[in-house]
Amino acid sequence: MLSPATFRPVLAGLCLLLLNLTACGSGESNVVSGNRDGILHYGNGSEPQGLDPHVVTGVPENHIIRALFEGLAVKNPKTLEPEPGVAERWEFSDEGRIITFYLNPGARWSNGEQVTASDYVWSWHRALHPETGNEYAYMLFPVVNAEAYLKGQVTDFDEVGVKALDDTTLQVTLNAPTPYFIQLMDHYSTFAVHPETLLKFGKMTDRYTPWTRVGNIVSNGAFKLKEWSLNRRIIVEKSDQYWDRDRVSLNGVVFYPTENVVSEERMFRAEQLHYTQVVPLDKIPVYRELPDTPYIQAPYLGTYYYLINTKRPPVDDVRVRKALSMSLDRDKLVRTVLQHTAVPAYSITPPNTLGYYPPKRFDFDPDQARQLLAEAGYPNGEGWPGLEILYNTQEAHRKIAVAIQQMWKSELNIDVTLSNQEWKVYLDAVTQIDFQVARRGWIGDYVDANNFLDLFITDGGNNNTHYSDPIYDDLILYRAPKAATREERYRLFTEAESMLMDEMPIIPIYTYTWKHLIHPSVEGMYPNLMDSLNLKYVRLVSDRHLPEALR
Amino acid sequence: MLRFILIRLLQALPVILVVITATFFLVRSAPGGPFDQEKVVIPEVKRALEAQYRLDLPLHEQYFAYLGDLAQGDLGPSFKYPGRSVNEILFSGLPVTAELGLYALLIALSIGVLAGVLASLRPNTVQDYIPMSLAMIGICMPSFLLEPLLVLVFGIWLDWLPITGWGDIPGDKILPSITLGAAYAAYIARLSRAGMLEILSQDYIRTARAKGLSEFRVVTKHALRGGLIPVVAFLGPAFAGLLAGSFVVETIFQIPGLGRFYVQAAFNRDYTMILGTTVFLSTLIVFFNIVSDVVAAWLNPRLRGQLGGGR
Amino acid sequence: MTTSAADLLANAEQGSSLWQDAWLRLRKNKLAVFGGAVLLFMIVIALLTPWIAPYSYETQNLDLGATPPSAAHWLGTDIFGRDVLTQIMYGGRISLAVGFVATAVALLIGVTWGAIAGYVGGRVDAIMMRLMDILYALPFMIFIVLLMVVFGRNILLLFLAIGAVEWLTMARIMRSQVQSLRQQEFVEAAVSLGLSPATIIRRHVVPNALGPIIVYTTLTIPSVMLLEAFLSFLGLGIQPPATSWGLLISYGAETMEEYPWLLIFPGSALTLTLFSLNFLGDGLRDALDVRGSKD
Amino acid sequence: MALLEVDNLAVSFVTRNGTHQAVKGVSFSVEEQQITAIIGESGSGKSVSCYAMLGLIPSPPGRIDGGTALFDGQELLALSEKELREIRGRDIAMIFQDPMTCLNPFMTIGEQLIEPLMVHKAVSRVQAKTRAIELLEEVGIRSPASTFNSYPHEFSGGMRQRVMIAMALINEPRLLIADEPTTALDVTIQAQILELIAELQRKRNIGVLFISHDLAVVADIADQIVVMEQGEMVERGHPQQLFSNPQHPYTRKLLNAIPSGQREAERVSPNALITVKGLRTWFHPQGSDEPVKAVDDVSLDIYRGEVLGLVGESGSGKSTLGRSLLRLAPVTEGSVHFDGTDVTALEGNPLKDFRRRMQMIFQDPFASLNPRMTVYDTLAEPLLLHGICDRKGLDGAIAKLMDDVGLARHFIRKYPHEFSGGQRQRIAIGRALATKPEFIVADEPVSALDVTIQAQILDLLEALGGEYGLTMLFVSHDMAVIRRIADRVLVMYRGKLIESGTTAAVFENPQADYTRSLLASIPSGHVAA
Repeated sequence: MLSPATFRPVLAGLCLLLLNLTACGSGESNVVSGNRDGILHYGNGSEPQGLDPHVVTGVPENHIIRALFEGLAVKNPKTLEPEPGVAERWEFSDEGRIITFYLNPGARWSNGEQVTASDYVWSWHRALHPETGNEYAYMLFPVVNAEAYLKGQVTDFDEVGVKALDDTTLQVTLNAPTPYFIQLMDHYSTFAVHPETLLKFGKMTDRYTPWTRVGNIVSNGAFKLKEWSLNRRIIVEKSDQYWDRDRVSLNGVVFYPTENVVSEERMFRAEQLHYTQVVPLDKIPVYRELPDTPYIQAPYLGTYYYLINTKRPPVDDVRVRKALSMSLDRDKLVRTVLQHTAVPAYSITPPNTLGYYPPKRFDFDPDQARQLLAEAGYPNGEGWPGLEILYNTQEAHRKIAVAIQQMWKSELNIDVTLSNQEWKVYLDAVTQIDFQVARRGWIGDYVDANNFLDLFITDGGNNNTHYSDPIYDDLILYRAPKAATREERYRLFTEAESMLMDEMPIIPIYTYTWKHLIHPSVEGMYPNLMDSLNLKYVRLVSDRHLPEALR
Repeated sequence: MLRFILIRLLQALPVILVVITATFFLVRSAPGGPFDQEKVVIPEVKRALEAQYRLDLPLHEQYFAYLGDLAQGDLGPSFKYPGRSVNEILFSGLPVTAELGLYALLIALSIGVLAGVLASLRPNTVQDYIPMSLAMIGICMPSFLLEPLLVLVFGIWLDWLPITGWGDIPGDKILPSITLGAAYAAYIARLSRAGMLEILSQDYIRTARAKGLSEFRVVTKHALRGGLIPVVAFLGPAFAGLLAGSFVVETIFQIPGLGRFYVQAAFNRDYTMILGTTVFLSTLIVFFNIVSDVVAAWLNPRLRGQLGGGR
Repeated sequence: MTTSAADLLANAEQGSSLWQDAWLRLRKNKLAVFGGAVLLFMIVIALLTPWIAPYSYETQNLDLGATPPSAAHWLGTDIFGRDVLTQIMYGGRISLAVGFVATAVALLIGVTWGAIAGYVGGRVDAIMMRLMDILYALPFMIFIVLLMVVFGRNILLLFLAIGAVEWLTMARIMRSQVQSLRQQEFVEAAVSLGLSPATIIRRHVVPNALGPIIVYTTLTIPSVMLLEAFLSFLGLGIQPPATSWGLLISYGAETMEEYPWLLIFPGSALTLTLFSLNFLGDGLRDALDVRGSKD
Repeated sequence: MALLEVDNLAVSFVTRNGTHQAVKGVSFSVEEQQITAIIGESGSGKSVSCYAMLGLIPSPPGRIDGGTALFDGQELLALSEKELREIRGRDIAMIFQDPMTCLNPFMTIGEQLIEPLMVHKAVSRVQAKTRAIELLEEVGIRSPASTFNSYPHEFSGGMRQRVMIAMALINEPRLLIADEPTTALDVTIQAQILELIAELQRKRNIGVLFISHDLAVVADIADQIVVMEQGEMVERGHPQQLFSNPQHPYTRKLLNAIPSGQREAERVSPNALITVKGLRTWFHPQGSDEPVKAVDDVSLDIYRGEVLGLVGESGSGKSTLGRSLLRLAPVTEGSVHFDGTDVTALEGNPLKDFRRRMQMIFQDPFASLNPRMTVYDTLAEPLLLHGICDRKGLDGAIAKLMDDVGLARHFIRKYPHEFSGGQRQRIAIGRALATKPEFIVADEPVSALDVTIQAQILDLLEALGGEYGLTMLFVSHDMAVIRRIADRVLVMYRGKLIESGTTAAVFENPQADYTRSLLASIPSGHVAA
């Protein structure tokens, strides 16, 4: 009575298990079926927080949102120069303080309605509304009264410098000429959303309504949302309403939340992905040696550096800071630990930021470093009170910190300890400036040196070093924006950056590169400084395969 | 029986309440908040965000408001995934994780019981040492080591099995289930070996042999029932443990289950999500403990009488 | 009729004290001796590491990078060009310390708690068990992560946190042992002699519950080491460049295709230790079971 | 030809600690339709020899070294495991000592009952069930059809033994091996089971091999008796012959050890040391609202210097009564005055003080000694605890205790498991005496011991009682033992006292029916001796 009854469900379960688990054979890979059907399988790093352009922050979100929506102007993936998006053209007036966007009358929402200038006014109202809590609201701060409105100093949105002159004409008034403003139109926080759709599910400023779900969402990009399985995949399909649909080659894209980089690489090798978000560092040498390698690496608009708390001994002494910086063999670091996946950096702004090259004020010079340290009172490390490097838990940060720790030990004979903290604790410490040395990375929001240099204005939110110099502030905040020419502006930037590096509140370490594995069947992905991908240019070609050595 | 279960359930309520309270205040005392970003957030924006999520209220008011929502089954909105409620996230992941846990458990059971019983039949011989050594390896092998090994061998070198996904490609459920089940298989093997050894030394086994029963029948009909009761008692906690412990496996195999949220939520300071998963998991743990206690008691005729249900 | 103590002891037949006896039996168990020897070896190595390690612990040779085993580096080098053998030796210090200390914490709390709950019974037992239910119901992974997050990390706290999680099962086992021992007549005899409950637990109950406790202890040590590795992996454990076997394994696992020796050697060290522990534990249990050995 | 002819059987066990010869060339036979009894104390090898020939000892460590065992002309020792299996349960069936542990608690009675039939004979389940119910009725189970689906735990020990017997007989075996089938049972039940076995043997004409440690039990029913000692057969013969003219000294020793005689009521001075009034000890089992009234309204006096016998069957509450007097069981109601003080209300130090004055000797010396403490530690504990002596005098005090209980002093560093049962009971007695108590509860102190040892321990208790001036409550289920040692006797039945009086009065002129049935069930072997 007991025995069969007890074991029957177990047996049944086992049978079910066998049925469900086996049915073996790997079948057709995603790449093969994708190439046939025009579906791109895209490793997207992680599950997006959401798809609301005014709510989310982050890179994975960016990829999906920019597939679903389109800004007034988009970046050309080869040159990063602006090209028409929703706006077919734009004009500057009042010495560049007023921009008039002429919207493409053919621009359509995915429900067939026209994208109008008043949609933009409504959307920017939402993006700047104090109750929305848009963390990227500052993207619109060049607009007159935008910042004041967000901070509640201006309560009437009509006073903000954005007007719909008619259905297709949008006029934007800026505080000052802002050369990079057009670039910002490709950032999702400046995108338009469909007002009626949002209002159907809640107030304008609500953060969490289901308006972005499949079936609800109305967007204006080359693709529209087809499936959103949490933590599994997001599928977008080609939109038949998109104004430039003839240029779109892909029938759809599948975004995978590939959190684990090692797994992502394996998926790529098994032809489950066309494209990986990153490449595990240890795999890079192997990939590099392949003929026709799918590994692509290119400079990225970002700098990896160590923050220094300039008020805490021993690093309150500029000589110590310089000694630390000069004793770092960046070339060696890049060659070994980083496997040539970075470029040594000697300043904060990445080289060739729209033609701007930062000054190089120092070099690897251990002798001078030792001398500086001795001058600061620690000859050959004697009397060194100790130093702690703070970094957030991540393999890459660990490796760099471990290597740097040893470099300082061997070059300067000083003891350095490491403190790795989980993300939020690390953020808390960095924000409170409660550290001696902390790792930091900055990825540009737009291609302009200003985006890097204005980090270090006095009490800047992302300064985090106690660095403060009124002359520097004046250069960045007042003199550079008023510069008449690009050359003049860049000269002022160079001046400021030289001052910064002479005080050394940060130790620049390297300039980022981005690394992807891209299947040979993918065409139309171009390397650029922003790692900016416009899916409407991407094409899939059949009958191309991964190198034999990989399989 | 019913009364026994009811009493156990009632006892569970304060337990869960304490768990919620402890977690609530523990989470809140952690440094950093849900809206801290690498690029600093403008104070006005941060205030607006906190207002949207009731974080501007005094802590005790937040606590009671949370309990009020919880009483109505509402775990609140996720901080990390705006637009998703915690309920929604949990229930989208639960079926997958439950399925994964079930397979892992079935694998663990079939391998574990088989190995344990085989070992118990010839204690201190090769037939004992080999499965038990394997079990020891299973216990010692962390899943983040077992997984790459399995993937490398079966997924890459042999190319037999898919290495990621869940239900996308036939066979993609095998590796994660084995990876997750391995440690439990090992525990079950040890448990069933011990249980069987205990039972096999009982007098009634001698009685069964004296009746002229074949060894197979002695083991399957007379010894297994009693010998596997410890295993049954272990299944409840094990299943709850599988659900809670699927984090590594789910991340590595890109499985859209619950496990990926647990640890991430703590790192993200996604308060509602942490609380939601804690409440959900504690309830599961308590529930499965009760279930396995009841089943184990029910399997034992002596205890079944005590449960009051009769036969 | 007075007999001096010396007399008495001199006349005493070659008696066997519990531990002496256990030791004799243990020595006959080859596997247990092997396990004990390996473990001892590991511990000695761990203790002596700062003096006998072939290389300095921190010395890197970035340009050398990861190399397979060679005459200069018997077990190869890692990506920083550090000697793997040295890393394993230093890692062993942490792993063994975490394993033993956290398990000791778990043992201490668990055995005390379980013994009291099981012996006193009644309302005290009910309250203690409810408390355990609560801790059981806490999803412990989140719990530990939160603990580490809230209180910051140091290695002592790590020991405590892990011990605090692992003692629960220990307490359960102890409690059920004590409950059955409590029914035994020798405990009743102790009561009738007028011994206090604390003395009874200490002298009569705990020593007789050692067997299952030892076995569970040998199971706890591996899980503690793995937990440490997992926490370190999440960045909640020990601080680099300090390392542990679990951490070495988890790094090694990521590069197992490129640098298999980074996985194989730490993995072997851990596995060997845990096997030894297991053999020793089983052997100890058998050796301490004075009753079983007679028949 | 004999049904079973065992010749020169030798069995040994090979363990880590060396080879132990359990059976050293034993020969005996069982004739058809007769009962052969093997008598011996624990460790004599009597069970091992029977199990060995049926392949029921685990091998290794067990090993058959030699000899033959012809069953119905067939050499059992040469059979394969499969062939032996055919015989087991079909031609040769077994009953074991402890019916509590020999039935599978996870299977219904019926399922276990029909199993041998289903395995060995081609019968349908329905037929098997019919047969099983018939048999259950035959062995005296009431309403067998409804009990068919019950689990073992729902039965008392006696009933389970009946089920075991039915199970053994279901295939109509030709030989029944009964291994101490009555030892674990109460006396009245014991008599019934013996009678049942004898009756079934006569009715079915089967051979029975009856293994027992109790000469008195088998005296009535056996046709032949084999006496074994330490793996060797020392004597065999007909019961009459054996009882009247034992040849081997060991047999004589066994016979002498059967408790006999009656103590003379010498000094019953009506000076009560303990006065119990309206004592109730009730237990509340979990999940049940009905309390178990283990001791229900008992009043009694225990006089200074007497040995008061307390008889009753298992479950009568006699042990609980003893424990209640010592505050080892929680008293629900009533009072226990010890030397004028009500001990039920004592706590803390006063209680500890009284604990010194009253001690207990337990039934099972294997369970009542802490297996992980040496004799020295065991004896030292009470001495130090109550300050009977200081550290300096400790060795001397322990040596004296060892002498008193008849243990060689050189055993002092040994552990309980290294002693035999009798020696352990001596240690336990020593521990009880260590506190120099005035009152001792002896709870079945000899019932777990072999008969020869029983006699020694009883002698010891008697002697020490005099020397230490003890008052004793002697709890036992064994009437013969009680008669031998007690001055007065109390009979307990279902929590209540139903009879009391001097030993002579109770034994010669019992008042209650229950007492009479107790007396009637004493195996006649005792009387014969």
